[in-house]
Amino acid sequence: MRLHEYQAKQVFADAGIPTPSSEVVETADAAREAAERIGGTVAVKAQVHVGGRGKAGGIELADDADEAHEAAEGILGMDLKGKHVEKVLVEEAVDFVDELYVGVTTDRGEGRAVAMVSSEGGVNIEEVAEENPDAIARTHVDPAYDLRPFEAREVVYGANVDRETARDVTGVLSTLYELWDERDADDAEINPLMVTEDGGVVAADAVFNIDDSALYRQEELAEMEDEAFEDDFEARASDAGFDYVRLDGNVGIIGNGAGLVMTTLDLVDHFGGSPANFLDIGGGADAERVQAALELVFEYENVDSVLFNVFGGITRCDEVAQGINDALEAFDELPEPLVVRLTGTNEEEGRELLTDRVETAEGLEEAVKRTVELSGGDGE
Amino acid sequence: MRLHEYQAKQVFADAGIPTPSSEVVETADAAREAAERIGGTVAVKAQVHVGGRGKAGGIELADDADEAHEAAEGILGMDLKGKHVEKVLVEEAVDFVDELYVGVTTDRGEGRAVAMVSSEGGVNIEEVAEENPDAIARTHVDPAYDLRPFEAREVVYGANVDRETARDVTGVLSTLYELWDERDADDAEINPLMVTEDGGVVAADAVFNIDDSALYRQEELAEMEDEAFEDDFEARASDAGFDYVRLDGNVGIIGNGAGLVMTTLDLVDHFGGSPANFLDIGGGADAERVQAALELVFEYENVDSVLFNVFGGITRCDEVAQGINDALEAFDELPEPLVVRLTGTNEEEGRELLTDRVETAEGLEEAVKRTVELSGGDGE
Amino acid sequence: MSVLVGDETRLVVQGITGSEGKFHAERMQEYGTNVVAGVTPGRGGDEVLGVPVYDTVKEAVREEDANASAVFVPPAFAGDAVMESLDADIELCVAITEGIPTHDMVRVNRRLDEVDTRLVGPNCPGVITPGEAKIGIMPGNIFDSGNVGLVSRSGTLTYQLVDSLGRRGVGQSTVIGIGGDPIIGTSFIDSVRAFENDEDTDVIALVGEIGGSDEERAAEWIDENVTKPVVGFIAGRTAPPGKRMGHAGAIVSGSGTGTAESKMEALRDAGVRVAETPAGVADEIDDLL
Amino acid sequence: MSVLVGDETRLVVQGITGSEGKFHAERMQEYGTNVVAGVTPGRGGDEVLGVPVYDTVKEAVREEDANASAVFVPPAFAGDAVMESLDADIELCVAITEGIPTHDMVRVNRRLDEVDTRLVGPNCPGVITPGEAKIGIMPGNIFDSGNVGLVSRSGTLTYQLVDSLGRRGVGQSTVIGIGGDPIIGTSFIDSVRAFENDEDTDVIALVGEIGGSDEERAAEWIDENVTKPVVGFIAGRTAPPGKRMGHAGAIVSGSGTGTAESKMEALRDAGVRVAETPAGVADEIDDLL
Repeated sequence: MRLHEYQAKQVFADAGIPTPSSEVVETADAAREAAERIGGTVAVKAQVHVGGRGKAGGIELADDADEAHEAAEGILGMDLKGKHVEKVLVEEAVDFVDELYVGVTTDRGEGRAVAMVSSEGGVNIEEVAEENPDAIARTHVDPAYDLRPFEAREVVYGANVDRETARDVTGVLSTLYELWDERDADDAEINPLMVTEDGGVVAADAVFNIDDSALYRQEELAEMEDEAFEDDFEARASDAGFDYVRLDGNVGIIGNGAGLVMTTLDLVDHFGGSPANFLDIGGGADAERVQAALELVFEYENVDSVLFNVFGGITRCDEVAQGINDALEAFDELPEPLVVRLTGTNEEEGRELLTDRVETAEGLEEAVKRTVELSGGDGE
Repeated sequence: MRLHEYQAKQVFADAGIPTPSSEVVETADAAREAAERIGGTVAVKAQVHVGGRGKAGGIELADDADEAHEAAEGILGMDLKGKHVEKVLVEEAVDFVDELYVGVTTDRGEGRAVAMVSSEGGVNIEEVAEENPDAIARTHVDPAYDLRPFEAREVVYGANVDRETARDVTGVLSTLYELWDERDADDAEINPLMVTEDGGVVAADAVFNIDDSALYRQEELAEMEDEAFEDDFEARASDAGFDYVRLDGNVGIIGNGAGLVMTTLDLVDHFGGSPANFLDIGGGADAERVQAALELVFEYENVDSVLFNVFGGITRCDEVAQGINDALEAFDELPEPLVVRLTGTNEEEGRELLTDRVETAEGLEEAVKRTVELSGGDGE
Repeated sequence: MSVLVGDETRLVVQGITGSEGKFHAERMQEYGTNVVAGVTPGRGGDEVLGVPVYDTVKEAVREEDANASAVFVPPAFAGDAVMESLDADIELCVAITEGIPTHDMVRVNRRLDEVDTRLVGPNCPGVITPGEAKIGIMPGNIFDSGNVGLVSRSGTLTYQLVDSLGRRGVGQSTVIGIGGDPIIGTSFIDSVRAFENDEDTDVIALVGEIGGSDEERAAEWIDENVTKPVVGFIAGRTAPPGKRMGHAGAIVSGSGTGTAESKMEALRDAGVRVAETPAGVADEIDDLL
Repeated sequence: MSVLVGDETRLVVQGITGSEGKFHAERMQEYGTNVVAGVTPGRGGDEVLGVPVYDTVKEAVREEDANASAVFVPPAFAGDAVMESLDADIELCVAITEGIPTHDMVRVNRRLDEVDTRLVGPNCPGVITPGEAKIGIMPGNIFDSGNVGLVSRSGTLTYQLVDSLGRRGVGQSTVIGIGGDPIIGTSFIDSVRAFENDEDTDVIALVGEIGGSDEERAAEWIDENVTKPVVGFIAGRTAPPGKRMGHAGAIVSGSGTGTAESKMEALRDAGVRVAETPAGVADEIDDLL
């Protein structure tokens, strides 16, 4: 789960990291009022999960409340790299003399956290890592000891942070690690951490991604989850317990198992179609789950055809077919054509059970080609 | 720092460990009222730091409020193994079917915590350890991972705790470890942990000793410190930054360095005297500290003579002598004779500086003998 | 010879009294795996499926000489269950559970450095040596004994490939599902090394997916160490960056690391035959045999 | 030859800009110790007592080839300072600081298992090889070069004994103050082993005190391994149970473990000559030489 900037900043501020004063609003009028309360120059920032918001026009500076109103009017409702902007953060503009990057993320390869500081803040840190790796100081954190103060210092002094700022940056890095550790974070990053004229620091942006598997023990963060979803479909899929990702194409895809569904998407693309979604229905395929999956996929207006691709293993294909049949009873008429492909244990019994409300296919490639055809593609 | 039972129980209860309802009181009348509020049979328990309170008459059961009044009257003000009882805990008497020991303590030899459960609760656990070591299950806790749930279970099942009680006991053990870990405890123990008829558990006693060196980061516990002192002398010594222990004899002892002071006590005993205290004045010996130390030692009514025994190392003996001379100016008359023995760097210069308000001695044995003589002993 | 599991396996099933654990313990018994014990805290002394249940893994090791474990414990407790196997000197621990918090796996991963246990998974279908034994949840009936060593991050995609191989009459020496989580025990390299050293394996199939760089590292290792032919497949070529594709580990970072392209290129550079479709994988393997 | 410190010592002083650190760094320089650097975070680039100050120990090791460290850092930060030395591959770390929380030392102690550094202390006067070098706070002037290897949990009691020896014309090969805390790095056994192997040491003096069982363990080890004569002394015979006698580690438990009697008996059983008074220690040693 990825928190919005304003949510992440609240968590960081509660942990003692200095953040600019700010308010999150959903209308231009509210943005004006917020700007008045904050006073001075403010930044108006789109609250959507995309990188490079600034370059894409999602961040504007406003010298007064009227300008803030105008900026919010422009940003609210805009489509930013495919994301609809529903909220903006109105935030005190900070005078700064330097920008740093400070972050703690999970390094999958090492299986532990990596704590990083770079003197080149305010730009894409992964680009810095590629182009000027020496500009980033880092240490992998041994979970047996957590981030020890001397390690935080080694990173901060290793990044050549100024002497008068080093102590504050060390504090911020240690706090980010604690947040990573205690809140089950994947990433806890500040970019840029602004250095002010007096040597102090302020978090001008905030990234806080939480491990979905750990939300059950992160109540406070889990409560922020609904607000963090930017897509109603994804929110509903999450409630239903599906792994779901919405895409731009028109071929709806339901399957069991992440690898098989990903492969199905790839094949749709391979045969000239365009996937409308990823939906992993998970283990089992009873009528209720099948029905919920079909409703979710059909409801997306892009969809022109749907492929239901299941490998029957421990759950036999005839059981899955029964689940599909039962689920189809909930539909008077299928909104778009549905192709079902069952392989694995008892696949023939399964295919025989299926009614002619659906098309069936034996091979995976064959099923994909047919679904692509039905979507208007050529299936080759 | 050792918390009183009632303080420890509060901490344990706050952490979720079941404890009986109770109130701590300082008068028999208050004990009566507390017993009325609690209802039913209550235990009236002396709040002093001695083992075997029960056998020594420091714990009485009372069937009603009048009996509680009577019991409190008997216990309050009594001398329990040399400790004056100023508070009693009036506590709901718990019906139990079994008594366990559950504890987490620091094992110095291993340099880590040891978590223990024994089915033989309610008796001295160190005696159990000697006489029937198999009755105690234990595990050393690797600080890299803290007490993992499976380790807690191994200990609990290893102690043959009943199936229906095991989960609760595992929870209590895990909580005690967390308290040990988070509160800088030396020991966190419950003996007995009573098992009730329905298989639940209740902490009938509570021991919680905190590392003195860590009190600076344990604010909540540090606030309990004043109440935890049972000796006004020890409280004052702690404020002055001395290591001080009050003893029963009549030879006051002040020195620098724990080992040297302990050795001085041993020599006093060796030469037929009886030490009145241990006082390590620590590094440096300026007038202010010397004066505070002398006042503390003289004030104890037992004291008949005092030995001031300092090894001058980095701090030279002449500097120490000057500190002593300056300190003595605060005394019109010394209440009891004072013997000063200075050895080490510049010892002769030091001894020459001292005035005849004090006796001086060159050798350690000679100084001890003389002080013992002055206390009325024979010094042999 | 076989990789990881076989006749010498003496399995303890952690969570054997749960519905999943019991169901799959029975399937494993049917397949021929020697299940010697189960563990469920508080159920010690019971008997399930003809094997004794213990409160702790150490007891199962002490009493039944268990040398392997399968973890069917809910995600909140599964990290600890794995730790328990590690501390009980289990040789092979297969963690089936999906959804173990990453931070729990960070601790497990640290502990793995200190012990001799091999961990497979978590969030994996397990390990099977067709015709001998399986530890996991794979449908045993779809596998055939043969000479292809297959390692995969995915469950049903593996079954799909095994099915495709089966239709061509090609069997497997051992199939290892290493799991779809970001932090796992046995890696591609570990698995490929085992296959390289396994005399029953003639062709190695490596089935990866987007996210992380385990495939890239494996490619480098293969280039330097592997003599047997390797066929590769990567799922997720069409996955958008920043989106988790079902598996917790299947995510291309916002900046574009962990892409299918990067992995396919690395594998090809290492001399691996990379197929574009599951059928293509089976064809390549068929071609090599 | 000498034990632990000598001409090859290249010392970094952690906390060199503090008053204690600076004072004793200068005393060590005067005594002949090769102080090559200091460390104080935020003071990197400064110079103190003619040596460069660095922000981190790793820098001091990299730039000045430091191989030993002395920790003069306030107790709240000293555990971390020791950790820093451990992670910087320092060979010998001497922690002077008194009052490090026990739990910080539990972590340090765990880390010590994983690294090659020898830790002396904390809460100790340090290590001195008279006439060569010292790391610590001992008054150098009271020591004389000789052939007694002395190890002690106490500071001023050590000085008292050294003074007593000096008055009899007896010098020391090396004196090790292992510290008065409950959890320390170098133990009596470690020290006695070093003296047993040190050709400059003819007699070993072991000065213990109440609390813990390090003396008892050392006695057992001496019985089995030591060929040189050992003289022992235990402070705290009159200490009441349950009371901390100055040192955090000097406490007889409520149930009576860690008593002076137990330690004296164990040492005597191991053939150690146990004296009742400091003068008695000096007499025994004098007698042996």
